[in-house]
Amino acid sequence: MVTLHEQDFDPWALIQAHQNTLRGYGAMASFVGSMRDFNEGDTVTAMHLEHYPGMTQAQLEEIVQDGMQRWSLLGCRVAHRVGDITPEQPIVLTACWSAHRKEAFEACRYLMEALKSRAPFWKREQLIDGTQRWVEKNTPGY
Amino acid sequence: MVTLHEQDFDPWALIQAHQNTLRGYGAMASFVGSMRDFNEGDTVTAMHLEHYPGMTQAQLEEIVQDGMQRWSLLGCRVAHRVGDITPEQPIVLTACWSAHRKEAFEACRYLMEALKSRAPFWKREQLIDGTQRWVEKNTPGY
Amino acid sequence: MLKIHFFASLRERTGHATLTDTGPLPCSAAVLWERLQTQFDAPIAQDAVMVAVNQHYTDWQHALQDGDEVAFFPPVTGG
Amino acid sequence: MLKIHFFASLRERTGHATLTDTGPLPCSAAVLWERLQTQFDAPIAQDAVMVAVNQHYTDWQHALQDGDEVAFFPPVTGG
Repeated sequence: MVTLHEQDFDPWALIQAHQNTLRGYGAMASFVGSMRDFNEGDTVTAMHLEHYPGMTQAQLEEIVQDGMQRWSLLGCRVAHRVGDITPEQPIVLTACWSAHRKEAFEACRYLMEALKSRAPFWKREQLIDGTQRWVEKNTPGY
Repeated sequence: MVTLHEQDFDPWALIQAHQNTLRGYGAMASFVGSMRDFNEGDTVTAMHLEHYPGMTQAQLEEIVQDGMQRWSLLGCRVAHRVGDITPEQPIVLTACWSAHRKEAFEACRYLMEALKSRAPFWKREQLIDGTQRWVEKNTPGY
Repeated sequence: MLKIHFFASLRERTGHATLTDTGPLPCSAAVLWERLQTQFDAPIAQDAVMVAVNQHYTDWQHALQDGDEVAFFPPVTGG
Repeated sequence: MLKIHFFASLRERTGHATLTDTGPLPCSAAVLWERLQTQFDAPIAQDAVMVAVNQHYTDWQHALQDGDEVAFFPPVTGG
């Protein structure tokens, strides 16, 4: 399941709600990326997350399908913020359920890396001096 | 932070409470292991988790310290059930916070593998036919 | 006719969120990109520009057809 | 004097949760294990038995001292 959120979301509520629809899981791995108030040496006061409506949801669902094909999973939950974000708010959630832990760990990390490289989101940072800038690069994931 | 629980615990509440004590994180990876009602071909109706009081807490804290030394982390949260457990209840939680995602992912998985091999817990399963048996082996984690 | 979208820094650099192209078809995405340069505020190289057609990633050699939705954007930075 | 703990399946196989040993010290954990066999319901090999002294993992060569807390248990299966 994939959702986009215009407003702040509670990752634990989304995880629990999705888990309530599943049976037979013994392992759940999750990742939550949150907005930091600091990047590349500068204080960041806010962020805007632009995306490509239409393509975004389809790309995220394709990434989830890739994960479900590659590992034996009982469920996946992906959520992503769009719009205006403030520090400490969650930006992204990926969660995977499986019978045993190896699959959940590997698939959860795969979803994040695939999302980072393929999902059409762009971050624009608002700095403390009032200027704005587009984030140009991702932190390496492996 | 490490806690042992005689009763059912809410992993999301523990994660959120610990996160409220932290600053500067951009990444949180977590794992929750839950009791399955099925193991090695048999239906399992309940489980008892025995441990070595005194050694358990110290071992878990040592594992967390190992993780904190090996990766640049802002926090770790480990929780483990002891006593009588029913299917779908959480058994173990490991969660790690860091600035960037690589460290959180790797440390969270490390904590689980270290706990699986070093923390003095033993599972005894109650089968549907009324018999009991000790779990003899762990599922491989890598 | 092609419907063209620009996102993020490319929207700002081209000066357009969307454009309509009525040039000869089929043509490659690369040819379209050259054709659009006259409408940009300043020339923009293909380097580090991603191309999607009908909301799927593709490459500069992709042959565009009438009615396609073409999007150009910088490397993604979500998550 | 040594205070000895057995856990999980070893508690059941030895027939003891705890024992006290007053044999000669220092001795290795392996020697202690042999000395304890007479108190077990049936002989138990060292294979797949873990040893902890004063709540830290150690090996069968560990020299036990008066007052040590010695624990024997099967491979752990938590998590």
